[in-house]
Parts: sequence; structure tokens; C-alpha cells
Amino acid sequence: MRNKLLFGRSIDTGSWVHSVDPRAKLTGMVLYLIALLVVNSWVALGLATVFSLAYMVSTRIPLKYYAKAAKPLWVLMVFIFVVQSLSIKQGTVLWHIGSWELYSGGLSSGLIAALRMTLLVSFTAILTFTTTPGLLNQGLSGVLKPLRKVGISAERLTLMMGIALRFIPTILDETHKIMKAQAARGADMKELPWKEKGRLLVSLLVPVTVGAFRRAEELVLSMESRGYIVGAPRSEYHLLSWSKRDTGFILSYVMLVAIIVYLRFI
Amino acid sequence: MEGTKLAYDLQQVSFAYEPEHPVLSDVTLSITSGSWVSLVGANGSGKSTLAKLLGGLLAVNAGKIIVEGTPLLRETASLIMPRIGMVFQNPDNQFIGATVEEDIAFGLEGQCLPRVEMVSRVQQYAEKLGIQHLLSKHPSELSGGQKQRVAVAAILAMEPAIIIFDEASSMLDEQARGELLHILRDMRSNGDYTMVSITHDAEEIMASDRVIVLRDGTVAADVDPDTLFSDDALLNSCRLIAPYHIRLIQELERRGIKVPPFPNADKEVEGTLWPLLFNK
Amino acid sequence: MKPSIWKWSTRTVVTIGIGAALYGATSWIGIPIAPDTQLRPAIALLAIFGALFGPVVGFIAGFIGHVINDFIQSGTVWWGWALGSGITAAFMGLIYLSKDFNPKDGVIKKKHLISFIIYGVVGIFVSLAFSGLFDIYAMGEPNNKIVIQVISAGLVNLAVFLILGVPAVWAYAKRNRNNANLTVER
Amino acid sequence: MAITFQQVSFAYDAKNLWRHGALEDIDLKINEGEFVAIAGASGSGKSTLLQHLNGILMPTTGKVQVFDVIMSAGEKTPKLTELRRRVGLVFQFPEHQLFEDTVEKDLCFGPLNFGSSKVEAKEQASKALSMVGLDDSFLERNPFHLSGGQMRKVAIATVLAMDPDVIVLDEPTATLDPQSRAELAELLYRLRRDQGKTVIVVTHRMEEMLPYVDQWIVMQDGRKTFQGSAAELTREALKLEASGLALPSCISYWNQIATRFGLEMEEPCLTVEALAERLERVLQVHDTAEGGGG
Ligand SMILES: Nc1ncnc2c1ncn2[C@@H]1O[C@H](COP(=O)(O)OP(=O)(O)OP(=O)(O)O)[C@@H](O)[C@H]1O
Ligand SMILES: Nc1ncnc2c1ncn2[C@@H]1O[C@H](COP(=O)(O)OP(=O)(O)OP(=O)(O)O)[C@@H](O)[C@H]1O
Ligand SMILES: [Mg+2]
Ligand SMILES: [Mg+2]
Repeated sequence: MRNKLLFGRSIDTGSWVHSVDPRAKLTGMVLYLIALLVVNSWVALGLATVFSLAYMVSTRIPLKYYAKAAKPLWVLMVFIFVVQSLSIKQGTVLWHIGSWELYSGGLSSGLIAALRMTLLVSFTAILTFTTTPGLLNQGLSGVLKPLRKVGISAERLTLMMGIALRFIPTILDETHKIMKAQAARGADMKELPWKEKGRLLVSLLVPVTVGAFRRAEELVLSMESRGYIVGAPRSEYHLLSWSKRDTGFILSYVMLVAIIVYLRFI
Repeated sequence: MEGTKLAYDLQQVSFAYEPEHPVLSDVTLSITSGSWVSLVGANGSGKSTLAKLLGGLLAVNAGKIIVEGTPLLRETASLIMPRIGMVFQNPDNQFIGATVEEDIAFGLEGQCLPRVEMVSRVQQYAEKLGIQHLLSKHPSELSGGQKQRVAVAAILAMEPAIIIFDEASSMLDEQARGELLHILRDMRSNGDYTMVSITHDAEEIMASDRVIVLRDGTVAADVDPDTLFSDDALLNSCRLIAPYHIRLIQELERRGIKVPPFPNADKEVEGTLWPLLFNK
Repeated sequence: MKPSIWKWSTRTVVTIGIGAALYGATSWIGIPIAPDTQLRPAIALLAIFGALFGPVVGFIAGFIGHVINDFIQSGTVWWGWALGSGITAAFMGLIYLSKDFNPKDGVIKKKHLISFIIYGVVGIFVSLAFSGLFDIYAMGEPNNKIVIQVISAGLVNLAVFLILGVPAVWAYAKRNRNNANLTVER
Repeated sequence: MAITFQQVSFAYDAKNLWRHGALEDIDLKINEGEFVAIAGASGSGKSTLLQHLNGILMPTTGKVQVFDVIMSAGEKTPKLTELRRRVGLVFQFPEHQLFEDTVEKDLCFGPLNFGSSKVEAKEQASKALSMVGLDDSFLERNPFHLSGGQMRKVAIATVLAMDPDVIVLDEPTATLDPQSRAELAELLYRLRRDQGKTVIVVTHRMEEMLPYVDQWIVMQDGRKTFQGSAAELTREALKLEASGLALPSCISYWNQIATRFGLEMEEPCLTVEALAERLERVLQVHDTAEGGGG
């Protein structure tokens, strides 16, 4: 089951992108998100595509992994495409079925919307593919530091995020294992009629939930016995150090945003 | 006690998960600093429960636990617990980090060690337990024995004064168990550690200084390993079986062949059995 | 004893972390009924978090769980919907504040059940309205898509809450009533 | 032939960059009614191998046949319900096996699924529990509020309650006290002898299974490096030890004694009793020889 999870696992190819400070990567992703929200022309989209491809290639991770990352969202993309292309009535009429008319402007903005989505999803994969969860978390805690001023402790938040990230694969595995254990004793999800499946889903969710909370209990013991005390000072294993390259990395994003904004509002 | 410091002093400790089923009753014992104690007993005799009490993870219902001179109470727990490291019976649920490396580092971060020191400890203990090649793995990608080794490494790396092992070698292969035993022996001769080890493994028991036998929630015996393994009635009552070489000697003796006691350490029969077999 | 909702212990941190992981991991199980809208049994978990640990833990666990799940599945976070998950759990967690409600010791009464359902229904629709508006204003999503989503998701979540969530909390409490278990805590 | 593996390889995450080979090119035959034990260092692929036996994992390449069910890489998964009834698997961690809130419900889960009535299921549950040495007072307990050893026993009982033809156990003796281990080995042996069950066990303590096992399989780095009887295992001890497998005392003792007295061709005496008896005879011969000589 975990096999299907592409995100949340890093692929170490040792490229330079891997060694960029996670805080820089996080900031870069936010900038990229902004850039994409502003994109509305083919030129700008082309620019963003080239930009994305350049980064994807420099991670030295096969492009098909990025494609896979976007796959789960294809339904959504089709939907966005259909809604956009049917609701915008500009340009010439290309096609009509009954009262529905497809305009060229609609088609193009529908395509742009769908492509934008694809780019967004596959590009953000760079972050997770090139950063281990620990580093990502550390980066997050760095980015969130200012929150302390409003009374939210970034360490606590990142520890919670860390636990959550670390346990998702485990809980998926556990779910799988309980399914196996039940299957091994004659209740096989795959081979049952629908109504039975529903019953089994409940008899699956309950032990998964109970099991997760039992895990929580044991994890508390384990953390306490390793000297964890809420709010006590801790040192950091992953030391983040900002270098010129990280600044450059962010600057490239700033430029992308600037150009795209310029293209939109001239 | 004159001269020797006590790591643990338990006075009439009782505990129950549910009031109607007492698990430990009136346990009184003390453990000197720097010693290696084996805690043995049948399944369900209360070993893990006692270990959790010793580690400050459960609170006694009655009695007192004094750790290195300080009573273990809610208020003092935060001072005492950092001195105690504990490896649990089930290695599966004690992972905190998302990778083996981060997991070993978790305890070190809590000790506020500088980064250089953490990195060197992680490497050092990963090497000691032969898990360097697993450092970047997620816990759910490990086999049972690998999990157990990581759990041990994570605790040893913290170098706590008191270490409690709850069946830390139960899923290790013969080879790895030998290696772990070797590590424990080293730590023992180093003298800086107090070790309490729950185990069913005869070799491990033989290597320790002292054996505390639990039966039905009370201390049934408190002896040295040799005495334990020569006392059949005691062994039986706590469902233990003596190591192979001791049973062999006993069996030979039953048949009227006298054998001097011989060490098991390197499984060498030669030094002891041959003279017997030839020089009669 | 019910711990106060503001007291932070190792247990709180871990509960939120694992709760979020659980919500995130099980959000994955679902039957799509409209784009971006699924029949997700995980909604029932929000009810459980809320009832057992209170609105604060519920909110954070729901929020983080949703963020992480979005992130893992698609790399993009739908912030509005993530906050929505948090809000839903927080509303359902209001029941935790009524003094004599204590499912861990098996104490749950009819009146609790009724207010629990009311909190849940309100929570579901408040959060959906919130997420919908958030999407329209902040993310610039097309309006008509949002309307379909809000209505269908509301009804679906409501059904899951009533069919799975409420009985789960009830069953949990009942189970604990039988073996009034003394939880050992230091 | 109950079980055959033909050139089976398995990799976790086979289709990804995270691919991790765990089994390589395994050929294996296990007859019906045999008692088979599997040994090997940790991480050598034992648990992975076992999970192929009831179709929890499917081979990445090669073919696994269990009774008449064929699981072959790249082909459609066959219907497994019947296979799972006939092959009962006890996982390495008992926590993975149990999921209900009372021991009784957990024990009855299998029998109920396979069509027993409530009454029958309860009967089977309490019978299985007594087989592993626990009394009926455990029926009402929460399986997760048991000691490590008790939980392990309950996990084993859940599989015994289903009365499978093939019983597969992954390190069932870890965390059991030594006498419970001996009892379990004995129980498995009786099931094999009296009911003709096929028993397959992974163990790190080879000694406790030695007297009962028909065939040993040794795994190393995902490969099968040995398959044969205890006597053959004893004879190949040096080779196996050279490749990193530590063997129990009883084997090294026998080998030393055998070399010393030239008993290599004999059936090895691996239990304390057998060895003592054999030594006694050696001594007698030796004494009379010496007596005669001097
Ligand atoms: N969480 C719990 N709730 C209630 N009873 C428990 C719980 N954990 C253990 N027990 C009971 O307490 C007794 C002692 O358990 P403990 O785990 O200390 O045994 P143990 O000596 O470690 O045994 P093992 O060798 O099997 O690990 C057992 O009878 C067990 O059933
Ligand atoms: N879910 C998994 N994902 C990826 N790799 C795994 C997974 N489970 C096991 N492995 C790896 O596959 C190899 C074989 O594991 P397996 O669990 O079969 O070993 P084992 O022989 O049972 O060891 P042990 O005696 O320690 O239980 C190991 O190197 C392990 O790290
Ligand atoms: Mg125990
Ligand atoms: Mg294994």
C-alpha cells in the first residue's frame, strides 16, 4: 500500500538541489505557487514550464516520477478543464452540442488551468523528493519561528508534524497488516460482496483507530524514557546553514514571479 | 550501605493494573551501582511491569522506589528519568524518528548535545550494532531483528547511567546475540553503567552478576547465576532451562561420569572434556 | 479525571501527531462522488478526536492531518479545506467541555448525544461554508464548482458523522463502562 | 507436494526507485506432513519468505505453488480464501495478529469466518487456548493488556483455532520463557505426528527445534544456502559458520567430539541425553581398550 505513496519519501541522487537549505526550498515553493496563481497566458505558462523542467532535470530524478506524482489528480484536472472551458465565452465558437458552446477562449483558458494544475503538483514534488522528512521538518520549524511571537511554539508544532509524517506510512502498513491478518483468517476484502465489504471496512477502521491510540500510548513511554519533556530545551541534529546558493535559489523564484506578474499586468 | 552506592532501592513496592489483579506485591530489593542484574521469571510474572516501574513509566501503588538516593516521585521524575535508558520488549512501537538515524538522534537532541557530538555518537553506535547500512531507512522497512538492534543503539547512544533491557535480544539471531552480549560485557567491565536486563537467555544470565527471580509478582530468589543453574527446583519453578553445557555435565554426572565445571564462553569442549575422557 | 484542554503534556503532543497521521492515512480511503469530494469514513475520526480529547487537540489533529494528506497525495495543500477539517473537529469537541461528559470512564448520557449531534451538524456546515468561501476568495476557484462541492460534501460528511462517528463514540464509552478501567498515570 | 517455490525472487517496492530485493532465486520443496525449520541472520528474508506461503506477498519473479493454488509473477492473483483457511500464519509480532478487544473475539474471528457456528467457535477458541497453555480466564481479557509472552501465545492460538493444514510460525518462541518454548516445540511436533499437519517455523534458537525437525532451511542475504536434515546441517556446520551463521552449542560440541573420536559418519547426537549416552559408550570402549592395553 505504501508503494503507492510517492510523496513523503525522498530519493537521494545527490544533486545540488538536494543540498539546498529546506527553508529556501519551502520559500521557493510558496513563491512558485504565487507565480502559478498569476499565470494566465500561454507565454507565461511556457516560461513556468521551462523553469520547472529545468529544476526537475537538475534533481537528476527521472521525470516519470514527477508525472506519477500528478496522476492522482487527473479527475480534478479534467473537471477544472471542463468547467473552465464551458464557462468562458470569448473568441470564436468552435463546437456546440445542444445549448453548450465551446469558445476558443474557453478552450485555451481551460487548457491553461489544467496545465497549471499539473505543473503545480508535479513541481512541488521536488520539495518532497529532494528533502528527507527530518530536514523538511527542520526547515518548517525554521520558517515558522516567527510564530513564537504570537505564542505558538514552532518546536512543538514541528514535532507534531514530524510524528504525523513518520506515522502515516506506519499506519498505512498497519492497516494493510490488519487486512492481512483478517484475510489470513478468512475475511478477504477482495473476494467479498459489496455489503460485506462495508461491514469489513468498519471492522477494519475500528482496530486501526484503536491500534493507533495504543501506539500513541507506547510512543509516549518511549519518548519519556528518552528524556523528552514538553518545552524543555533541545539541540538540533540537522543543522541548517544558509549559503549564497540558497539565496540564489530563492532569487530565481523571485525573478520568475516578477516576470510572470509583469507579463500579466502590462 | 558503606562505600557502595545504590542505583536502586525498592521498599515493599506493590502494583496492579486493575485493583482486583495485583501484579507485583511487596517487592523489596536493592541494586548497587555499576552492577549487572538479570531479571528472570515465567511469562506473566511481572518482569516488564517491574521494569516500567524502575524506569519511572508507571507509578507504584504502594511502597517506595529510590533511585541513586532520590525517591522516584512525580516531582523528581524529570530529574531522574534522563539518567535511565530503557529498551522495551516490543521494538516496533519505540521508534520516534522517521529514519533510523533521526531516531537514534532523538534522545541525543533532548540531552542538548552539540551537533558534532551527536553525529559521532550516531556513527559510533550504529557501527557497534552493525546497522550503518540502515541509517536512512524508515522503521517500517526493517526486519524484526533489525528493529531490535536500532532500539538498542538508540538507548546506548544516550549513554545513560542506568540501562534497562526488556528482552532486548529476543529476536536477534545467534550471531547478533553474541555480539550484543559482547557489548554488554564491555559495558560491565567499564563499570560506569548499572544494567538491569530481563532475559530468558541462559548465556546472558550466566554473564551477569546477579539474578533476581520473579514468581507471581514476588521475588522468589536473589542469587548468583551459578547457584540458579544448579538449583533444579528453582529453575523449574521459574520455568527456566539451564544452558546446554551445564545440562550435559549434569547428565554425565547422572551416569556416573564426573566432569569439572567448564566454561561455556567459546563453546570449546576440548580443554575440559578431553582430560576427563582420557586421563581417567 | 479529564485533563484540561489547555494542559500540554507529552501525551498531548503524541496524540495530536498520531491523530493527524491517522486522519491523514485514512483520508486516503474514500469513494469519490464528485471531484475533490469523497465519501470519507475518516470524518468519523474527527468526531472521535473531538469527543475524547477536546476541541483544541481535535482542531490541530484535524488540521495537520488534512494538510499532510493533501501534501502527500498531491503536493498541494487546500488550506481552506484543511482549516475546515480542524473546525469540524473543534465543534464536535465542544461536547468535551460539558462537565459530566466523560467517555473514557464510560459516562455518556442521552442529552450528551443530542448536543453532540447538534455540535457536529453545526460544525460540518460552518466548516464547509468557511472552506467554500475561502476557496472562492483566496484561491480564485470557479464559483460553480465550489457550490456543488459544498452541498455534496456537507451531506456526505453528515451521513458519515451520523452513521459512523456518533455510534463509535457511544460504543467507545459503553466499552469503557464495563471495565471501569483505572488508567495508570504518573 | 504441498509447497514448491520455483526461482522465486521478491523485492519490496519493486516498481520504484526504492526497490529493495529481499528474496533471490529461491527453489524450494516442502512435502505434506513435514516439520520444516528456517534459520538465518536477521534481514536474510525469512519473514518475507513465509508471507509468500499464504499469498500475503506475491513473487516478483518466479512461481509459488501451495497445494493447487499457483501464484506466479505477472499473472492474475488466484482466489485465496481457501488457501488461507488451509495455511495459518503467525506473524513475527503478535501485535500484528490481534485486533479485537477480547481474546475470545480474536480467537473466534477465524472459525466464524470459515463457517463455524458461535458455539463451535467458542469451543475451538478455548481448546486452542489450552493448547498453548493458557486457561479460560484469559478469554475475557483484552489481548493488548497481556504480557509479551501471553500475547504471543494468544496469537499462536488464534491460528490454531482455525485448524489449518499447514501451520506457519514466524519466530514463535521469541519472548516465551524456556519451558514454554519447549512445550510449544513439543506441541507442534505432536500436531505433525498425530494430525499430519505440515509445520514451518522460523527460529533463531535452533537448539529447541532440533530434535523435532525433518528439514532445515538456512537463508542468507535473500538466498537459500542450505536445505537438509539436522545430520546434514551438522556435517556442513563449518561451511555455514564460515559464511556467517552462528550455530548452537549442541552442534559444535558434537562436531568436536565426532572429530576427536572419529564418529563423523554417525547420526549426530544433538540432545543432552543422546550425547551423554554416546559419550558414556565412548568412554566404556575407551576404558576397556585402555584396560586391555595396560
Ligand atoms: N496493560 C495491562 N493491563 C492489565 N494487565 C496487564 C497489563 N500488562 C500486563 N498485565 C498483566 O500483568 C501481569 C504481568 O505482566 P508483565 O508484562 O509484567 O509480565 P512479564 O513478566 O514481562 O511477562 P513476559 O515474559 O511474558 O513478557 C500479567 O499477568 C499480565 O497479564
Ligand atoms: N516493508 C518493507 N519494505 C522494505 N524493505 C523491507 C520491508 N520489510 C523487510 N524489508 C527488508 O527486507 C529484508 C528481509 O527482511 P525480512 O523481514 O524478511 O528478514 P528476516 O529474515 O525475517 O529478519 P529477522 O530475523 O530480523 O526478522 C531486510 O533487509 C529488510 O530490511
Ligand atoms: Mg515482558
Ligand atoms: Mg523476520
